[in-house]
Order: sequence, then structure tokens, then C-alpha cells
Amino acid sequence: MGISIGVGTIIVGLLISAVLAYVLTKINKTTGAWVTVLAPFLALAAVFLLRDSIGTTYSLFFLEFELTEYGWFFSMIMLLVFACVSFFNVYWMKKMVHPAAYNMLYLLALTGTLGAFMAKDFIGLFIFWEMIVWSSMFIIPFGKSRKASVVYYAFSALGSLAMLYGIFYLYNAFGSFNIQEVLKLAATDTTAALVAFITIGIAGMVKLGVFPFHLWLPRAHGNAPDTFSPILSGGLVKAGGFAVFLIAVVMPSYEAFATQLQFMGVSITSYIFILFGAVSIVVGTLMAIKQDDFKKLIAYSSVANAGYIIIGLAMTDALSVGGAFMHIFAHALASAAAFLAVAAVSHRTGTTKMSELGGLIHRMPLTYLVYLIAIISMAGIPPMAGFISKWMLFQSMIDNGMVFVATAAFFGSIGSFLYVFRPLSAVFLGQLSPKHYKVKKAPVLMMIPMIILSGLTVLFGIFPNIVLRIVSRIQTSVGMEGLQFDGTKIIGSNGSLDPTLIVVIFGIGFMIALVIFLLHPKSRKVELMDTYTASEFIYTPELLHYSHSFYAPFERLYKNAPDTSKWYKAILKKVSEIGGFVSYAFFSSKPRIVVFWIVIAMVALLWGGSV
Amino acid sequence: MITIIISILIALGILVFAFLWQTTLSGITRKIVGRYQKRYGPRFYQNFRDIFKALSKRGITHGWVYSFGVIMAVGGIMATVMFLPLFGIVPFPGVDNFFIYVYLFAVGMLGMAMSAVGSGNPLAGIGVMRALTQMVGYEVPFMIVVLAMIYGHGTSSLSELAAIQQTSGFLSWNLVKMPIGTIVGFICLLGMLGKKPFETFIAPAEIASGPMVEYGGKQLGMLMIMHELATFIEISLFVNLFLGGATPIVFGETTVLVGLSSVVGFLLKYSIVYIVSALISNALGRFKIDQVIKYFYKVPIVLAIIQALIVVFLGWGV
Amino acid sequence: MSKKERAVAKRKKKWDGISNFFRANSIWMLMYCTGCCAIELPQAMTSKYDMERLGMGPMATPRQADVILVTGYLSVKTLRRVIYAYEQMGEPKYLVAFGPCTINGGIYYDAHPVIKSLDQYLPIDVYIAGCMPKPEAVMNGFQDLIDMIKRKEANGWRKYQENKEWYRENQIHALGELRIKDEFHE
Amino acid sequence: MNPALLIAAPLLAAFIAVIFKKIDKVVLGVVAVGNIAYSIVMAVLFTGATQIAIGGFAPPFGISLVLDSYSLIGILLVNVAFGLILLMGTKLVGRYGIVLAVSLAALNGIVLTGDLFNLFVFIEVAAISAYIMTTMNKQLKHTFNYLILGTLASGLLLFGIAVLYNMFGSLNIIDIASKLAISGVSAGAMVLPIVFIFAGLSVEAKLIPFGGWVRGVLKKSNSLVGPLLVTGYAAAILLVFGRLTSTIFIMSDGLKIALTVVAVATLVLAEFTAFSKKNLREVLLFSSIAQSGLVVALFLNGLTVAAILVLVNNVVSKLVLFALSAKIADDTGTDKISELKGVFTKYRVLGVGFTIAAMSLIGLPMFFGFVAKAQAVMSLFESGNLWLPAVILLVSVIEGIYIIRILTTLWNSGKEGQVPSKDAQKEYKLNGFVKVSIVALVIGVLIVAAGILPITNIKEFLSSDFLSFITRSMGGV
Amino acid sequence: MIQYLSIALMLVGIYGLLSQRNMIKLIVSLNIFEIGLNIFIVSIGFVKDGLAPILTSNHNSSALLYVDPLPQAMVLTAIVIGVGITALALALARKLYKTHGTYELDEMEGE
Repeated sequence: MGISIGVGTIIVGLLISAVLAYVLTKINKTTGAWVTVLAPFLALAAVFLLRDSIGTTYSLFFLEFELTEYGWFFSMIMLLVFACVSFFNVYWMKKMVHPAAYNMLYLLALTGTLGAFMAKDFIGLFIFWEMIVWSSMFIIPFGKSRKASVVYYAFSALGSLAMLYGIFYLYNAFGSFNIQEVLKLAATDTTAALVAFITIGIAGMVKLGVFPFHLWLPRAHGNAPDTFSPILSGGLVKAGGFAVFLIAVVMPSYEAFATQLQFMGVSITSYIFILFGAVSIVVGTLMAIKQDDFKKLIAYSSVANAGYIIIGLAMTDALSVGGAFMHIFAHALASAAAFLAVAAVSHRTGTTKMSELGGLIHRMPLTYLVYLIAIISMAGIPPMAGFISKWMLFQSMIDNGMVFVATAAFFGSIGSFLYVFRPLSAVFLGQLSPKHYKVKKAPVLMMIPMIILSGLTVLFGIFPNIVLRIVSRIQTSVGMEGLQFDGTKIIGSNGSLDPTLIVVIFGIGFMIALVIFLLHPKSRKVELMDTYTASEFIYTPELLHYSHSFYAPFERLYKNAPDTSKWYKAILKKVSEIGGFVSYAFFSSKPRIVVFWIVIAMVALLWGGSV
Repeated sequence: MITIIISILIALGILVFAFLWQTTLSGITRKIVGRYQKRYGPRFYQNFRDIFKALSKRGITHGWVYSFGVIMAVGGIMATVMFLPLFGIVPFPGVDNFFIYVYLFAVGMLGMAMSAVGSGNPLAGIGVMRALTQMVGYEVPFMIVVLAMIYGHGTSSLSELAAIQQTSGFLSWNLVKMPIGTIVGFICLLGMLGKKPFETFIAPAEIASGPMVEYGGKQLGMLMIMHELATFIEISLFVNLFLGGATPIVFGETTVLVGLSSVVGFLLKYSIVYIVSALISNALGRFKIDQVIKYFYKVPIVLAIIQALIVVFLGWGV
Repeated sequence: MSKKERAVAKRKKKWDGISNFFRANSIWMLMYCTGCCAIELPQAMTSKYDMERLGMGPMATPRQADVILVTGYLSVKTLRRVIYAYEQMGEPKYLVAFGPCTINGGIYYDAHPVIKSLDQYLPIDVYIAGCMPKPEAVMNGFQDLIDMIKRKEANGWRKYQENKEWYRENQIHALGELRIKDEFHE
Repeated sequence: MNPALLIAAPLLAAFIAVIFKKIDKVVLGVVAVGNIAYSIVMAVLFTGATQIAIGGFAPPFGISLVLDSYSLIGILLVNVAFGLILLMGTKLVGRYGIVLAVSLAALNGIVLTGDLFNLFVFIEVAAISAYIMTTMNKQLKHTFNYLILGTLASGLLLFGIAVLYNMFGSLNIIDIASKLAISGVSAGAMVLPIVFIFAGLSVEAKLIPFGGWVRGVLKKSNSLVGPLLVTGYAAAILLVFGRLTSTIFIMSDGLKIALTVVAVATLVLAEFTAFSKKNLREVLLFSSIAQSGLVVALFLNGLTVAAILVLVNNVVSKLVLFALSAKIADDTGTDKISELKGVFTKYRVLGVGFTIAAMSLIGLPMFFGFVAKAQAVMSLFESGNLWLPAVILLVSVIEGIYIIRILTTLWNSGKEGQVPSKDAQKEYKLNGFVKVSIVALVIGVLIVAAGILPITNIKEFLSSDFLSFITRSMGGV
Repeated sequence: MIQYLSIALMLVGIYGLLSQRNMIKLIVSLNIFEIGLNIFIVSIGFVKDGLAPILTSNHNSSALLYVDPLPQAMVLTAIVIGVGITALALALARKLYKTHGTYELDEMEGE
């Protein structure tokens, strides 16, 4: 045929497959779900093949696309997540009320993300950006909550409309919608740059779920259908990183704000963004520790991780941006894997409440391993990909001497041990509840994507340079200094890291431990209930399982902390009250009241007009 | 390739030394504490006896994660030790990053926590909860102080940080340059070691030794090895970061003598720190876990931030 | 016995010998303080007699402990718990019984809920005499235990393994039901 | 092409209907279709702005109709909206055929007329037919309220017109405009007539605090009256607004600010009120008040094109939304959002139409609403106004929240905190929904088409001849 | 002078609308307002010493001073409309009286 694959072809293909998925699901649910599996994989292959043609522009009808280094990177992450998660759709078809719509919207969301990452102009970016919003907005209410969708839309709208303001402001100032061109021009004009930074930055912050726009994450992620939560957390949220990257690095902010007051090595504007990131790390961590719902916990952890990403991007030095990119990548893989593990658990047990679960390692060992790897990466422990990114971020934080931000980051990093351990302990370890005795292993098809994601997490934890070289190319393509490598070593500013060596040494340590273990007498296998109870006889596993309000002593310390959602609720309540007042005062059924207002208004107008 | 193998051999040597030294020192400390309490105290090699006894016993297992976690814990801690510089010998030069110790250490801790909770005992769960909560308390101020140090000295390599302190004798120690930081570091060290008053997660009388509640036999033995190694890591971190590492106590021309005396110097400082912490531990009672957190977020963290601000903004202590 | 088997047995014996050296000098106690004899333990542990000298120390759970100290009389209710605790201990394990109550019920010889003769239900390695035994006696008893371990005579746990049925029969005979369900936990 | 036919035909139909009462619906239908067809033909054959004199007096004397691109859009909008509303609510027409025909004539007249007094007459006629129509809702008290306020408003309008006549001796809008240009009347002198005309029109255009009658009248209105008042009437009145602001409203800065404040306050307050409401029709009526405020604000800032786009978007989407809501309310007996969970699961086509209209209303891209909003924001930027775009965008967040709240509730049954399931689905029964669904869907397709096509190259579209010709040929001069 | 009077009449009408709760009185107020307005409009067209704007055999020159006829035509229309509305309003009032048994707006039940 001779059709060369281009971005346009991929987008059209995805749109067609979305329609196809809708039609096929109407005919046969499973077939439709398979379309959602195949389409992202084909797109993944196609985008991967486009690696060589980076820099070319494509046009589709009226939209123009440009394949940039970073667009390619983001698209790959997104497609990877979508491709892996879609296996789960097959199992969820029976549980959905609108399966056909779900499949279609699922692929539309994918199209939206790809389009946004590859758009050449702001209008294209905005169109696809909103496409992500409304496609996912319709999926979320298929889950447990309708309100969640409204909250999600409210925040998304705030972000995207801020972005729209920025886009038109820039268009008015520079007369173009072309992203690269406009941003380069904006860098020369501090006011325009500031407007762009704030407006598009807010869009990014909302998508990432950075404080104070983080409230939609736990609600949307926690209540979305189990198969869609990984997409939200692993995929769509990362689009926010893209937006922040545009204004922080592509613009680039360090040139635009060079005349501003410089504080801790960055401009004051960037520093404020960084502070928001720091706050969201703390808030995300504290809230995640509190949650009882498995999914909400991971959602809040996404808030905390969003903080790292925004800090890294806003610091705009080679190491921090590299770290942010690595973090985007690592967190996408890890949180998708974690959410998939939740989905598998939920599929088998029907609940995501941690206090109702326990001891599932004895029934779902592989799912446990997947979750373990995911949380090790999320907590930033070697040898997983998450460690690399955190290390890089810490390096540049220390380099800039950002004491308070680093305090938050350290707190978040150590705090993440707390919240990632809780599901591990409460869901997988501990006592198995009798009602879950008959729980089976996760189905094979579910295992495939989980193993792929975990495998990649480990692989890029051991050989992060595979990713970091791409990141380095991205950095040079936007005119930054690239990351430095030496073999398997990553050169930091005040030290270097050799993840491969760490793994080797860890392997040696593990082998020694294994040898010690094997040399000594074999242990006797005992029942799970045969455990130290001060010689008391206990027969109910639930009573011997510590999972309810796990960190109670710690939670007590901040139970009176201000609740951000209350602020928003207060605002909306005020809006409602004003509305009620307007409705009561102006829209009366008594003619004399309205006449009174007319008279007042006319007098005011006459007075105002004659001034 | 050869260099890596040599490095690994050196690292293994450090591992063996660390184990032998710390286990002996623990025994000696037990003896000292015994005398302190007007007792005779055990033999100095009592800890070896305990460890090997435990290893030789036939324990129980609660499933694969129970044993796997232990192996992961010991493996992780061993790997951490192998990265440690000792007496100025750096097995893997250039990558002895401070953060590696913090996070590689966490592998071990995670393994142990996993294994402990995997036993299905709620007391283990509570113990792990307390350990993690306490970790949030002590790690953050400690890391802030170290941040200040790395910012000031421009390197995060442990050996280089130690070497910088060896340039002009006692006065270049961070103990002198960052006194507030050292105090914070020492308090955090007590927390790390789980010494009283920060003994919340073991609390034998309250939660039956917390995470260790189900261990017996070889798993317990391995965890004891891990404990000794972890202590070694923590104390050498402290010595290297604040007390100048392997500083010689004899000065002169003879390099061998100076070198040997620096070994002695390191071990001396090490012993003093460990014994002092043990004595403090035996003189104090135990905090409740929320008191621990409150304490760490009231005193050390504020001091740590003050220290960091002094370093970052005033440039003192560089 | 083939040559190979003999070699294995020899090695095992040797290994056991080394192990016993460590075991003898590192005895961790689980104190089952149901009776009055327990009052003598603090003295034995603290500065006057300093049990730690012998490498002994208190432990929190049966899993970690090597020796269980039954300090005094046992009732039907407590025996169940002692058996449960004993069975939870890792091997090798030893049992030290304090006072006459564990032998024949002591001053409770005619009390109906009191278990008279503990060795019917669990193997006892060392008895310590006295009502209550003085700290010196306690220390003496522990020293005996250490010697026995060194001489490989402290084989109570083996005896228990080998005669499990007999012990179990006695236990059930006395207690009716070994593991009971009480009202608190259902 | 004489546009007077658009006014005459419905009037004639009304007379015929008076005489032959049995065929009133047929006549009305024929006239409605005929008007649509005729206005389309006029649009196709449109060559340039003309003034058509009525009764042989050449302008500025006598009554004249103005046919320019602006009024062309107006008549297309009014006639098509009227036709569609009629199509969806045929059953409700009943004995009101005559009134509807008269109102059609009056609406066309409002849009077309170039004479101020004639405008007043048409507004009065339209208002009277509206009063009569609203009696369909059986809310006579509110109708009475509407009547009092409407009459007062037209009195104020007439007063303003009279003052203008006193000043210029003419009633022809174009004539006054040219006289204004020549004589250079001070802005201060224009305050009195402008404020009175503004107040008079605002009552019909539903601006806060003038349009106090709206809630009572529209809250319980059926699928014929409600949509007509929200779309056809609003469109006609707002277009008059636009025509007057761009021709004879010579405003001092103070007056401009004062009027803009009223318009923007309407936008903000009405969106807030809509947010606080729990019933479908109430939400929508306040939303349309807000949109009126936005349109007026844009007109006052001289951004005719943007205002027209916003108006068209509002008319088209509100038509569907209001008609469907009223339909659902008529058939299920309630329009409380919380009691209508999962309505669309059964009536999917209806739901799709509703959803598209709603998403266009909040201005998501790929729908026509985005084009309108983009144009509004961009032209405001171009005119150097930085705060109004921010207000518009912030307010549309609130708008989005309540619209999405409606959509998610209406699409999904099931309690909060539970996955929706088919078993929990409440049964709803709608009568004759097929026709309504088809209309909604067709409009939906048009909205999407109109939303996608312009963004093929939005930059050029927004500055294209197509849009600028609206302003260029406006006013016939 | 007559213009001020007419404006005063309009204000009286508006005062009536503001103060009255009885439907009939409201309608009366509205009529007063309209009458004031009509007088005002007529007064606009008044030209001192002007003739009636009717072409007769005596007055047939366009150079003569006429009273402006247009306001009068306007007022005629306005009066017609006003009557129509008054009739409609009264009909409504009557209908409301039938259902509620009162002309007082405040005494009516329901929203």
C-alpha cells in the first residue's frame, strides 16, 4: 500500500479503533475489549518505529503534529501504560453498565494524550487536552462515585481554562499558536513568560495533582473503575508533567526569569512552584498514611510523587529535569503496576478496603510480588527505577541548598515507606480472613501486564541509562545541558551513582545471606494462626490481623490539621449561598420587589453614566 | 573486571571485619553495662554465642515470605556494609554516596518488616508500624543535617566527607564546625539504633519485642547478624560524618604508624560513640511512639533546620 | 550402619557438640510466672547473682526462648497455656520446674484444679527444690542445666517428641480438651 | 426578496387560524416551515445590506426593515429555533396556535425592523403573546408578574425612544446613527435614553436585576414555552441589543463601565445561582440568564462577532437542553436532578443529544461552544481587556461543574459509593421521545460539525471574512 | 411644564407599582404610568403656535408651522397596546381571583 506510518495515521487509527471498539462491544463484549488491547499495542509499535523520524511534522486534516523528543518519550510511557492496563478491560466488561462506551472512551483518552504530546500548536494541544478530560470524565462515574467525576471535571476545567487563557494571551502577544515558536518568543518577554508560566503551570499542576489542586486525585482515582485507575495515575496524570515541562524547560523559564529575584538558585516564580510541590509532597504523604482505601492511598501517593516531578521540572538544571523525567517514567510504571495489583485483588475479592483484606500472599503470590516491586520503586529504594529518580532529585536539591524543600522531600521519601508498607502489610501479609480462603490466583491475562510493568521497573532500576540517555537527548534537544554518564555510572553534581554495581553488590549480599540460610537447620512449617498470643487461644484470623487504623499514633498527631477539601467546599458553599440570595432577592414573584430593583438599578445607572 | 573483583574482595573483608568488630564491641558493651549496674556481666564474646546458638536451633517458618524477607534483610544490610569505607579504604570509590546508605539500608529494613508481618502476628505489625513511624522521626532531621554538610563540602561521598575533615586536625571535624548538627546527628543515631528513650518498636514488655516476636532459630540468628551490621553502618556513618572518620591519633613521619593509629582512632571513636549511647540507653526510660515523633519534630528537626540555614546562608561550617 | 551413614552421624555429632557449646552458654528464658517461685527470679537476674554471667537472659516470646521456667503450681487453666507455649518453642528446648508444686502439687496437693505432677504432661529437664527456692538454688539449678546441655543429657524435648502420644494422652486426660474456646474471642 | 413576508405570513396565518380554528396547527406548521425555507433562500440569495421601506415611504421616513447579514443570522436563528421547538412540542400547541403565529411574526419583526417605534410595537406584540403563552404553565400568578414587569419595561423603552426622537427627530436607527455621527452629540446627553432603552430591553433579556419574572415563569414551563422564551425571544432581544449598542449607544466611559458591570454581574451571579439550583429547568434558565449577560457584555465592548457566536451557541444548545429537560419533566413529573438518575441509560439517543448540547454549552473543544468561547476570549484580548476573559473562563468552571453534575447523574444510576448496576436502574417512561431524540441528535451532529470545521484553522477562521462580514455589512452603512 | 407633570404621573405610577399588593390597584398603577408616558410623548411633538398637522385647503403649505404628528401617531398605537394589555391583565386577575378568592397577591398561596 505504501502508507507510511505517521502521527496522523496513528491518531486516525486510534479514533477508528475507538469507534470499532464501540461497535464490536455492542455485538460481543469480549471482542470489543480485545480491540482496546490491540490498538494501544499497535500504536506502541508504531510510535516506537517513529523513533528515527523525530523532528518531522505531520498533518492530519487540519491538525498539525510535530514529533519532538519529549513528545515521543511521553507518548511511549503513555502507550506502555495503556497497552498494559488494557488487558484488564477484558475482565471488567461484565461489571460495566456501559461497556461499549467505556471501551470507546478508553481509546479516546489514549488518542487525546497522544495528540496532546505531539501537537504542534497550542490549539491542537488544547483540543486533545480537553479530549482527555471529557473522555476520562465520562469513564469515572462508571465506578463507585458520580461526585468524583464532577470534582475531577471542576479541577480539570480550572486547569484547562487557565491554559486557554494563557494560550490566547500568548497568541495576542505573539500572533502565533505554534508551541515552540511562541514559547521561545515568550522567553524574551518577562510578563508574557510569567502569564504563560502561571496559566499553563496551573494546568499542569491540576493534572499532576499538585497541592492545592490535589483533591480530585483521591476521589477520581479512588472511585474510578478499577481498570481505569492505573490509567489515571500512571498515564493521564503525567500529562501534567508535560505541561509543566513545556513552560519550565522548553520555554525556558530560567532564561525568561533571569531578571527576577533569584532565590536558592532559581527564580522566585519557579521557587513558588517548587514550594507548592514541596507542600504537596507533605500533604500527599500525610493523607496517604491515613487512608483505609487501597486505591485512595495510592492516589494520595501520586499527589506526593507529583510534588517531586514538579520540583524537578521547576528547578531546571540538568540533573533535576533528568530526575523528573525518570520519576515520571518510574512512577508511571510503578503506580500503574500498583493499581493493577489492586485491580487484581479487587477482581478476586471484590473490595479495596484494606481493613477487610489480609494474608492474600498465600493466595495471590505473584500479585504480591508485583505490588512489592511497585512499592519499592515508589518508595525510592534500590534497585528499582524510583531510586534513580529520587537520587537525582536530591542531588540537585542539595546543590541548590533548598533546605525547606529538601525537608519536605526527605519527609515524603521516608513517609512513603509508611504508606507503601501499609497495603503490603494489611492486604497481602498478615492473617488470611476465612472469607478469602477460596480466593484464586490472578488470571494469567492479568499477570502478563503486571509482570511486564514490574520487569521494566526492575530493568530500568538496574540499567537506568537506557532511559536516561533518551532523557539526555531530550535535554539537549531543548537546549539544556544533558545528563552525564560514565559506563553504567550516572554522574551527579556532588557524587555519582552506579545502579548496576549496587545490584551486583546486593546480589552478593543476598547470596551470602542465602548461603547462611541454607546451611542451617530447616525450619518447621507452622500454621499462620500458630503464632505468639501470650498462650491465649484465638481462632478468629481477623482479630489477629493488624490492619485497621494502622498508623493510629502517628495519625493522631495531625488529625486536627486543616483539610483542604473544606476550603473548596467553603468556596462552593459561598457560591451556592450567593446564588440562593440572588434567586431569593432578585427573582421574586412579587412585582413590587422587582420594580424596586429596576428603579434602584436605573438610578444607579443614571448616576454611573453621568459621572 | 579484576579491579571489580578486588573491590568486591575488599568489601567482603570490610563485611567480615564489621561483623566481628561490632559483635565483639556489643559483648564488651554488655559487660560495661553490667558493671555499670553493679553486675559481673557476660563474657565479651557472648553475642557470638547467642548468634550461633540461634542459628543452630530449629525454628519455625510461616511461609515463604517469612524466610525470604529475612534473607532480603540480611542481604540488603550486607550490601550496605560492603559500600562503607573503612579506615579510609573505599571499596568502590566514587559511588559511596550518602543516599545509597540510606536507601540500601531501607531494603534490609523492608525485608525484615515484610518477613515480620508475614508471620501473621499482630504484635509484629505494631512493631513495624512503630519502627516506620520512628523512622519518619529521626531520618528527616538527620538527612537535613547531612544536606547541609553535603552542600557545604560539595560532595556526597562518605569517604570524601571524612577526608575533608582530616585536613587540619580536630578543628576541621564537623563536630566543631557544625556543633548543632552533631547534637542532632547523635540524637538521631539513638533513634536509629533503637536505644532508649527511642526503643519503642522493640518494647519487649509491651509488644513482646515487636517485629522479632515470631522469630526463633536461624531466622533470629540472621536477624541478629543483621542487627550487628546495621549498628555498624549507623555508627560508622556517624563517625565518618561528624567525627572525622579514620583520623590518626599519632602524628609523625612514619606512614605505617600513622595509618595504624588512624585505624585505632576510628575504632576508638566508634567505641566511645557506641558505649556512650548504650550507657544513655540504660539510664533512661522509654518514650511512647507519639512522644517520639513529637520530640523529633520539636527539637531535632528545628535544630537541624537552623544548622542547615546557618550553613546555606551564612556559610559557616564549610 | 553403612560407612557413609556413620560419617554423617559423626559429623552431626560433632556439629551438635559445637552447637551445644553455644547453647549451653546462651540460654534464653521464657518465664512462665504463674506461681510464687517467680519472686526469686528478679534477684537471680540482678546484680547480686547476675544471671547474665551465664549467658542467660529473659526473652519475650516462646519462639525466641530456649528454656521455659515453670515457676510454681499449675492449674488446669494454666497448664493448657504452658503446653501451648512449650510447643511453640523452637528445638532444642528445655523446661525447668520450680518448687514442689510441679512435682506433686506441694501445698496445693489436695486442691482439685491444681495439676499435681507436671512431668506427666511435659518433659522436665531440671527441678529446682525449695518452697520457694532460694536464688542460690535457682542459680545452682541453671548451672546444672548448663552442665546437662554440655553433657547432652538435657534431652527432654527429644523425649517429648518420641513419646508424644503418651504425653498427649495424659494431657487430654487431665484437661479434657487441649485448646479451648472461651467466650472472649468469638 | 422582501423580508416583510416573514412577518406578514405568520400574521396572515394567525388571521386564518382565527377564522378556521380547526386547521390552526396546519397553518402554523406551514408558516413555520415556510419561514425557515424563505429565510434560507434569503440567506442564499443575499447580496448586500438593504433597507426595505414599508408602505412606500423611503427611509428615514416611514417604517423600514433592515436586511443585512446581522438580521439574516437573526431570522435564521429565530425561525429555525421556532420551527424545531414547534416540531418537538407539536402536541402542546393546543389552542395556542394563533398566539404562536403572532409571536413568530413579532420575533421576525424585532430582528428585522430598522425603526425604533416599530421595534417597540413588535416587542409589545411578542410580549403579549408570551404572556398568553405562559398561561400554558398554569402559573397565573407568575404570568401576572411577568405582565406587570413586561409592560413597565416596554413603557421604559418607549420613554427612551421618545427622548431619542426628541433629540434627533427621527426613529430610524440608521438615520439616528448617521445624525449622531454628524452632530456629535455629547455622550452625557445620551445617558438618559440609553439607560431607559437598556432597562427596557434588560427586562426581556433577563439581566439581573431586571429580569425578576424569569424564574417563576420558566421554572415549570413545558417543552414548548420554555425553549421558546429561552431561545427565540432571548435571541431576538439580544440581537436588538447588539444592533442598538453598535449603532446608537454612544456611551461615556462611566456609563459603559456601569452597563458592563450590570452585564458581568449578571453573568457571574446567574452562574452562581444556577450552581445552587437542584432542578434541571431552573439550572438551565439561570444558565441562559448568565449567557445573556455574557452576550450583552460582549456587545457593550463592541465585540459583535463574538457576541453573535456566543448567542448562537447558547440558542442552539439551550434549545436542546431546555426542550429535553422540559420533556423529561413533563413525562416523569419531576425535574429534580437527583430523582432522574440514569434516565439516559434507557434513552441513549436522547442522552447523546443532550450531552453534546451540554458540552457545547460549557465550551469544550470539538463542539461549537469552543469556537464561540475562543472567539469571545480572543477578541477581548485583542481589545486589550485582560480581566473579562479571566472572569468568563472562571465562571465557565462553575458552569462546567453544574453541567457535568447533571450529565453524570443522568447517565448513571446507582448510589454514591457503589458501582452502578443495571439492577438498581429506576424505570422511566417517556412518551413520543423518538421525534425529540432525532431532533436532538441532528442538532448534536450540527454542533459537532460546527465545532470541528472552524478549528480546521481556527486562526484564519477567527479573522475570516465570514465573521467579519457580519460587522462590515451591519447597519447597512 | 406639561412634561414635568407627565413625568410626575409616571413616577406616581411607579410608586403605585412599588407600594401596591392588590392586583387591580397594580393594573391601575400601570395605567397611570402609561398615561404619564403618553402625555410625555405627545408633549414632545408640541410646537408652540403650531397648527394641527392636517392638510386642508387653508393650510396647504409645508412652510407652515405644524405640530409634529408622529408622536401623536405613536401615542395612538401605545394607547391601543395599553388597552390590550390592561384587558389581558384584568382577565388574568379575574382568573386568579377565581382560583384564589382574592385580589391580594400576598394572600395567594403557592409559589
